[in-house]
Amino acid sequence: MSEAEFDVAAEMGELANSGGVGGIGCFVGVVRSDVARPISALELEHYPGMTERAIGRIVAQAEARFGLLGCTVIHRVGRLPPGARIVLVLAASAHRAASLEATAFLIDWLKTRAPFWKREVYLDGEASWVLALDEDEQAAARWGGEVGAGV
Amino acid sequence: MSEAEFDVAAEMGELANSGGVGGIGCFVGVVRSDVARPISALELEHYPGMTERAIGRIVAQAEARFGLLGCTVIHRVGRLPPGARIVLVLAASAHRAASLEATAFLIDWLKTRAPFWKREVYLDGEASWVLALDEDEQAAARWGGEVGAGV
Amino acid sequence: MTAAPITILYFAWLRERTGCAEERVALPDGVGNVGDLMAWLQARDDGHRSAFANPRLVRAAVNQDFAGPDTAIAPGDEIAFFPPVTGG
Amino acid sequence: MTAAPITILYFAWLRERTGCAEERVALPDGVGNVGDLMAWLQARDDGHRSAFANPRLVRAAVNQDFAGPDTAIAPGDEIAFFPPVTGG
Repeated sequence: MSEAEFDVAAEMGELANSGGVGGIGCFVGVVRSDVARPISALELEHYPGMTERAIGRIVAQAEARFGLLGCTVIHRVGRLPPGARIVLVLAASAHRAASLEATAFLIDWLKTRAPFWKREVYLDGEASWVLALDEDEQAAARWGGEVGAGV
Repeated sequence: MSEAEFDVAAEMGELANSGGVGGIGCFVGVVRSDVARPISALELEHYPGMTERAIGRIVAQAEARFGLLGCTVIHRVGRLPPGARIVLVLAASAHRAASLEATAFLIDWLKTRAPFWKREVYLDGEASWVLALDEDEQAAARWGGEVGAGV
Repeated sequence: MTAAPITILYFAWLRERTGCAEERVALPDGVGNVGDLMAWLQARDDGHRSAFANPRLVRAAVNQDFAGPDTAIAPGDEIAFFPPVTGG
Repeated sequence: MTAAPITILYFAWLRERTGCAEERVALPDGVGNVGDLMAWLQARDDGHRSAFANPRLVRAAVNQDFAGPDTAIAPGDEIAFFPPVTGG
């Protein structure tokens, strides 16, 4: 968790220096502004304490499942303008397939199993909480395992 | 094609500034040194002219197939030490699934449909051409379409 | 000796509707799990009633692990209520 | 008037075995496609014979497009021979 911008190249360089790395998969999430209703900012709220626990667990699961040689997850919080980078996922492994699958796994799980909430602030000053998408739940479900339970 | 190192952050920044981008998928290939037989360098040969054509075609197919908002492929040639980055693939789209699938597609096709050849130079001075892997051909085949024909 | 209170946290629009980010209360009599607590909270005031009006939209955690309505709660626990997560 | 020659390129270990990166020859009589050309090249010298000894390991391109043994060739064409690619 960080309010500050992250340095993709530096984070990647650290992973590349682990011995045996043949490929690094990466995903960067960007604050998207809808043409139909442009936003002035995206606000990201999280649950301090639980966030770190949840991300730690997701990272450990990815490392075990995909035999990763290294893995980095950085998620920003606070107020971000359109075009800003929200989240960075890096997964290093000996071979490309594992690194790219682990990247997809990590971002799918972050979207559905880490306690973050997005709020869009529109140009006219109105704001609304972003709704969770069924498709995100389905994307996460393809990896199996338990899903964040409803009450 | 380039003999020079590439700047992941700068390339990513350019793509993030395209309007409507919500996610950027990325893969970086790294020169891997086998513990059992360490290398001093990897040499990359290519077919000038055909390489550019092949990559241009692969990029155009990825853009059409995954509705990308932008896409970058940089492949280094020449002599590279262990740990050096060989190839960069970036795919930007409105949503993460397309960006990550396009990244996998691009690297699978680069591995099997672009005229590059790797030669490993070992610490003892011996060298050998890297053999193409059936699993790379299978990875590329899952995207359908024609395969580089044998003679 | 009094039992330790429970801590209740609210995030996103649950925080907005209850008008509260965090509250501490003694574990009410008859409240043994998350579902019981939600029923009890709903009856507190208009803000809480509005927050829990549609329980299908509410997720919970007990001591920072995702929890369901049957998850038991005890004095000293930290219980959080929030909408489905939307990070990444 | 003489017909334009064909250009033949060799990469990786085909270049090493033939001892040649690029050669220009007049399109030989009776050579109409890639397979014909490979058979003709094999008979040239030991280096070419060794390069084409196992045709299953050889890939080809005509005018910078991947080609099979039945791909036609004509004067002026650029034909390349190489092992299966190993980039990425």
